Amino acid sequence: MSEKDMNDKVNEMLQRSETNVKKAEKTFIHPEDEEREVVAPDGSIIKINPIYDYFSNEKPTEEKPCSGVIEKFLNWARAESIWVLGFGTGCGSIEIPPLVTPRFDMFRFGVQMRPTPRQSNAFIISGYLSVKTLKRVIRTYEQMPSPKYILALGSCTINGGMYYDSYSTINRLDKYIPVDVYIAGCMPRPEALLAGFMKLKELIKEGKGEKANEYARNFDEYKANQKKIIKDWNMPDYNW
Amino acid sequence: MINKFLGFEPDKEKLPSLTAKIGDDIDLSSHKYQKIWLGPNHPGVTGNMSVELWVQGNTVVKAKTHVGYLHRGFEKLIERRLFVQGFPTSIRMCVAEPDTNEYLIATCTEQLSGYDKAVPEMAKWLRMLSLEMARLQGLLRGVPGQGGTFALGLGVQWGVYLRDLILDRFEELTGARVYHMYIIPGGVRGLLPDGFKERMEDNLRDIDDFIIRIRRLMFHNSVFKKRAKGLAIVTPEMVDKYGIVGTTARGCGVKRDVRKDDPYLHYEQLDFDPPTDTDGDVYARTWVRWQELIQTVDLIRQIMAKMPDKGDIKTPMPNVLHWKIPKGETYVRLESGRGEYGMYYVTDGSDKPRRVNLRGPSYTHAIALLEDLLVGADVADVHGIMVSLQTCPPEIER
Amino acid sequence: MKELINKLSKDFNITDAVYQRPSLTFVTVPKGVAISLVTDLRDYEGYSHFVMMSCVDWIEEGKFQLLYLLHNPETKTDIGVKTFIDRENAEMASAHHLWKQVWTYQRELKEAFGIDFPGSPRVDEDFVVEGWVEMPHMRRDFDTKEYSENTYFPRPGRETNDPATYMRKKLYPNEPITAKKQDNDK
Amino acid sequence: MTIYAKLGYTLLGLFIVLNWGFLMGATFRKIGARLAGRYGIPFYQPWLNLLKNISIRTTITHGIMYYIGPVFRLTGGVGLFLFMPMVFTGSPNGLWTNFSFEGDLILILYFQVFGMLGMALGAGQGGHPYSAMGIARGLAQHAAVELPLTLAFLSIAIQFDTFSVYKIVEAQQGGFENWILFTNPFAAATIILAMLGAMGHSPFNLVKAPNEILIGPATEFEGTYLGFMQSAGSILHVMEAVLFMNLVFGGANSWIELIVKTFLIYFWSVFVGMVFPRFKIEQSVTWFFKVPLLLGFLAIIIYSL
Amino acid sequence: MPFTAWSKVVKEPVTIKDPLNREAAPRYRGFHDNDVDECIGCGTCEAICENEAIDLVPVDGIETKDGDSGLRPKIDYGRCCWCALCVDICTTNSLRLTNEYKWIDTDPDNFRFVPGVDKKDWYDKKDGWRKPEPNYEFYGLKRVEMGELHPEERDDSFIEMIQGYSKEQAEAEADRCVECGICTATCPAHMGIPEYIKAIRNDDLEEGLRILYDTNPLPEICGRICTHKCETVCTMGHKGDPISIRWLKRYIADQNPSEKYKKILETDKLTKNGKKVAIIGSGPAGLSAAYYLSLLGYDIEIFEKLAEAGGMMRFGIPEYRLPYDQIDKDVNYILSLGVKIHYNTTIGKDITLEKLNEDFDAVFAGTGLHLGRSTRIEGTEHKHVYQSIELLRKITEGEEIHVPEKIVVIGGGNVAMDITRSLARLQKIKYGKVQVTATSLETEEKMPADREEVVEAREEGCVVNPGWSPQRIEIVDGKIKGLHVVQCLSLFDETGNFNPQCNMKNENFFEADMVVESIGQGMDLSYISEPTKEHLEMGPRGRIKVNDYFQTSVGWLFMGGDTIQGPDVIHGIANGHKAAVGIDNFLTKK
Repeated sequence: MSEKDMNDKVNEMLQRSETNVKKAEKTFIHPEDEEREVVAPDGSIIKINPIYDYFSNEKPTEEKPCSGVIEKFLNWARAESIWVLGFGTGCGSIEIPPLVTPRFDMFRFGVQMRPTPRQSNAFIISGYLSVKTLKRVIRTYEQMPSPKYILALGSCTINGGMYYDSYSTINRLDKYIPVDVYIAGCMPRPEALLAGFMKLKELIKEGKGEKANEYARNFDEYKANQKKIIKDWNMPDYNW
Repeated sequence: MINKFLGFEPDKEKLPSLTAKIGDDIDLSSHKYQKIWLGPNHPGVTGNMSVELWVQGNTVVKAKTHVGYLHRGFEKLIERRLFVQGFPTSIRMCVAEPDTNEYLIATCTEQLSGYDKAVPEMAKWLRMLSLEMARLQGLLRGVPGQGGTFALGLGVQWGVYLRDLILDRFEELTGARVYHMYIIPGGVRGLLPDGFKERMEDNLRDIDDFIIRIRRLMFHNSVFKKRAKGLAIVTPEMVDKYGIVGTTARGCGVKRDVRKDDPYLHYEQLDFDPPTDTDGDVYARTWVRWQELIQTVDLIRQIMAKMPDKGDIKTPMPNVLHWKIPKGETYVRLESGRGEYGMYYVTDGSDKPRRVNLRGPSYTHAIALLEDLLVGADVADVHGIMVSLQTCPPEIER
Repeated sequence: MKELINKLSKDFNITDAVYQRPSLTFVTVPKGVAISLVTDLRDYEGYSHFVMMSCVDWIEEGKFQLLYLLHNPETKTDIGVKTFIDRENAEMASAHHLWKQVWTYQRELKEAFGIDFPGSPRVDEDFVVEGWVEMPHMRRDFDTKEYSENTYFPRPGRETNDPATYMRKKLYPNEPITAKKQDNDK
Repeated sequence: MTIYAKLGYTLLGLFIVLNWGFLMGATFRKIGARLAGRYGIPFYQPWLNLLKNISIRTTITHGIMYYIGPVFRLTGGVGLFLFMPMVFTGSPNGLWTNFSFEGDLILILYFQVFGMLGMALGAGQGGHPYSAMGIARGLAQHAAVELPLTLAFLSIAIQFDTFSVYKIVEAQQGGFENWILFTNPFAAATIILAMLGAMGHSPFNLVKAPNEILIGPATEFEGTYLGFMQSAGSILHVMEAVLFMNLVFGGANSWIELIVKTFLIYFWSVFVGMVFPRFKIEQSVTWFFKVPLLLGFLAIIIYSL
Repeated sequence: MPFTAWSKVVKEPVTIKDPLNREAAPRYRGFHDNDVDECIGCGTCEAICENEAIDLVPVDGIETKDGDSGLRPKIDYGRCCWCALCVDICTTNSLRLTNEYKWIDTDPDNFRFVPGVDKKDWYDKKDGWRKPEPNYEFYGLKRVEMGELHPEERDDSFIEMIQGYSKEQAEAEADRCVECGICTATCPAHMGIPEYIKAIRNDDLEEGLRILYDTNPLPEICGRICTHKCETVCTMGHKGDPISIRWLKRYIADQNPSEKYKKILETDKLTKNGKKVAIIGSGPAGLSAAYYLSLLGYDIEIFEKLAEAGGMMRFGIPEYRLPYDQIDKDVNYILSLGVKIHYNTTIGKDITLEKLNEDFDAVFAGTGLHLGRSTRIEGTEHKHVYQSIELLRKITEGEEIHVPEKIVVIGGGNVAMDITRSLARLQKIKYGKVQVTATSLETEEKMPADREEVVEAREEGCVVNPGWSPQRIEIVDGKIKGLHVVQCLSLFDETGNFNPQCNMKNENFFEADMVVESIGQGMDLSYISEPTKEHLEMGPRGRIKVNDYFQTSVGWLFMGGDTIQGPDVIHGIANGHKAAVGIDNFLTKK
């Protein structure tokens, strides 16, 4: 890629980043995250904007499902092999250990835990999300490969729950990321969580588990909501 | 010896010492160090928190604990809630052992309003039962969990299953699995259901069996010993310096147990002696906790034998909707599975508290102590050290 | 306990002592004396276990109340050293040199109440909140509910009725009623 | 037999090995689950996982080596398979001897490292520090395992005067008393101990180490690549077991025998792995440098005398 | 050896086979259910919910009526934390939690429902959390006992028997209130009951007095003899005793000294608007109208037939229930606002209604029911057959009355009890013993008199023997011998008309020297002169038709009180207040 092309691309990317994001950056930006010019190993000067990358302002691509029977078959496989990200975002995660241990044993239903977002399809938002965690959750969600599913536990994700008046926790999860299945309870019992997985399987088999594409379609709206409350977009390296 | 020969044993003298000033900057651009993050999305952190590590090879040279991922502002929220509304909020301050929070907030309100003498006898025994059951379920997760940190997942599987049985008993007694919301100002919310003691005794027998099995699995295990012995040593001199409490202090021979030091409820009527060990390393702490597991089972048996069959569960109190407590302040503590757990409570004469401040053991263990203990440790041991200090992030940030 | 307080009050300007429980006493001292009293208690009276540090916002009086709670493992007693500092430009001498965990408390208080502790390590770092631009969140004048409603989109579509008002609307819309109630209805 | 028929049988064998790998993996997870007191995954779960992984739509890239990593790993597994005689039929050109040839033991030793090296490249380009840490541990441990293992191999080679796996198997025919397990107990002991490291179960599963370094080298891999890696892993597990079967336990005379023997050999590492925690890397390496290395030297010394 | 763990491998798994249909514990706090018929929509659940999860919403098919707001709790499962405080505090025990716990949905807006109304499949579950028993309450169920004189202390004098609450007692009683406000609708005057109870709790009695005077200018009187319809609907009454709202009102009035009233109520200076209103009768309706009109700046003149103000309150209620100095306290305060009162002035005799119309801008008639009704049975013409109302007035006026040794009182209302107990006191003074029998048509349960009145009458030695229909008074030699009665079976026929059915075979005879009839009062409208009467539209049962503001068809004439709504102080007060608003509207529009 020539220098000119590179510069054009960078400029194009910068134009796409929105103005209010920049405003937020002004107050909370680490020196190493500042937009700046660096000398590439080949001697050319390129502009970099780390915040832009962390921020994932890049609109995700909408990935079309395959057609007909093939998609149905793949959906069946997806439904029977759900890999859940092991990220306990809130207190509901205390009910995950019973699920992976003898009492409830969700492995027999094809549900397993994975430690990294790259390999997970399902994300259990286990209750309230503080803004600090939300930032990580969004990044994690964007790291997860499509198709991906979100299970939201408890009152907190629906309308704020106990923490409806807290300055630190969000009230409605669906404003920030699309949610497939809500499970009522504070916190939901493991049995309810299993029932939620069953519902998720049903949805996937019916071809309704396409919330990742919805996120891509309404990306601007979701991002605008996220930016409203997350002021500090500095993201430490390798932190999900 | 062979380690030294092969160069695997880090030369501690070259690393920042424990006494180094906090905040010593490490020059990452020197390419001698790497910065890695453990968490918040990491199976190796307890709960939703993260540790920022500066490593040299496999060795941690600096660590910073980052909390706040679970911050909900409980103390602020309770300031907005009536005295009776405090307990559902407070119980969520630590999910690992929730009953302790209920007890603290109930006792604080009772002490300041003068109802602490009026709590019925039956309610006191039931409170003790629920507190000990909470300790038991915490230990059933925690003791094998220490093995789990070193990838011995089997004990965790057994332990969590048995914990689930205790949660079933909790469900029968209190109406909920995890957030029991059982201890309220003035008493408790229900008598023992029929046949509770028999079912509990069945579970305790299972747990007795488990205790023996876990001893064989963990404490007779050469690899576990190799991993845990000599790891993250807490010396008795450090106890007061860092504010170390509970099993962590008992693991190095300093006997600190609120149940003995400042007896509350009817603990002076029970026959027990908090276990101690002298080494102060991860193994000693786990060993103390394992002994405490035996002791807790025994305590539950003692409580069930000594408690009355029936009685009042709640003292009559003013209408909760407009209950006001005169101006005052108090500090109430109890011994949780993790150590001294206390609450500072200030009232100003209105129907809501002025200030609630929780003092969780993790507050000191997981920040000041952990950051210092991690220096010089192996990356692989970070999780083990965190669990051995019984880190519970929600009680740090609340 | 009483003897100890009497003894201490000879040397320190103890303005108030409250005996909450036989084993728990709160003493109030002026701002300048607090750290030296805490040091004295730690070094000479055996109050070697630092339990906690806390702050109460007495907004009506324009004061922050700082509390250092110490425990004596030998006598099993607690003593809380209280001191009042001004709410405006609140600042207190740091005690991080006394115990290892104190700086954590001071860091939290700096974030939650805006009290500065000059010299305390990492006191300016974020503790629990990230990207916070409002006033310190634990201050009494910060209205968390209002903030939450304005920031976090509560789910719309809820409405409630006060039984008394609703019954009036239904049963006796035109009757004269208490002025106070009328105010509430508005 | 024409080369095409040979190729056909080899591919069929690979298919069997892959499926047996999946089934064996699932079975051992079920056994592990049973030990914990639960039912565990269904037997068909690995196939579903593979399908699921293939059905993932997103593809990310960290550069060309990132793609090649899983391919290398698969190549390592397949390479191991290609030069490994599977079922002893009495003829070096038998149906299931694949492309075994004189000196294939050396090639097999190389292929064992090959997958690991490929992963190192892929994980390295993945850019995740935990990937890098995982693969660094993996290589260090592998080196520690290879040393006693190579000594044991050498001892066996000296014993039978050949580097051909087929010949080693042939030499063990005619009853279990001819197995190297009994004819060369020191080499066998070395292999049995070193095998624990090669199989990658606890206490030597430092490469993946879920609660230390996420999932190690595979941290950044997803979708089809992950499917590749897991398939390759299954093949590798079976092939390692087949290798040790051929070298120590007398090879197999039929597929049934192969399946039973690989199952039992694999079970050994599970038997240890389920009840032991994980070593740290320096502990692991020192462990291999103590007993297995000593035994390996003994085996060499005894047979070279 | 860790390998011993492998012995587990042969054991059967402990996994729950079908976790999806697992029943929770009997005490589990699952999803809500509400018995909508029991529920009264008091909103206490909403008040206790720390998460603001509960809304009160109107529900189809449930009418708003006395004692039921017609609202039902709607729960937001985006807020609920399943603490079950709403269940524990529920005043009717209608709310409960079932042990169902599974609710999966894809739409977050669905998690709101009205338990018991919206169809959910867990209502048939019988298990779940209910309020723990016993002795587990979030408020006092028992009323704070009111101190009263013992029967032997009180039965020979007319000193007040109810002693009133002390500060502690009043605060304890006020503390029981849950501030639902359902009583406000039932109170005819719609007093701010929760608000003044709150003032008692806050120990702000001046605020309490202000709230009282917003809707009721006779708190001392009402605090003693109000029929407290509010207490019949009090939410606390569903599980325990209703709040003694009446005594609390009295407590506020008692604790505020009369000389401070003007300052507290800020009525030191009232600006006059120059208009004049005449008020006939100084009963509750008249006084109430006078008070509120004078607050609005009108010049008020009251015309009272008798020598003292208070009407029925003074002359119809015995002193032991309502001491005269307390009446004076309320009345004097009203008079102190500049209200003129003309005693011993009878309209129609001393001054005509037309004259009032000429002199004043409007007239409010709050005349009471001063005529006794008679049973018209045989023998009622006898001179020792009295009307209770007449006797009570005479007792108040201090006139000597005939008190023989044996007396029968016919009637089961409060007035009958008043006269019974007054006569008993007189008997006690005169003879040292009591021999009064009260009988009524209604059976014991249906007696219109307040329960405590009957109980206290019996404590004082009276015989209350209800369920008898009087037949005739036996008179021998011009002297009353007694009253013949038969058993009364029912009072009303199916259509609801008054039509007593008797069992003639079951007879009884009450010996007596004197019979007092106390079966109701009639109104005396003789003061309305012909020219006005012609224009007056009449309603059913011979009552005068008035509009919402108690304005008669004549326009300038407003009527209220007992003549319009039956005998009740609080109704009179409410009428007076409303009429005052009506008069103000009428005059400002003119």
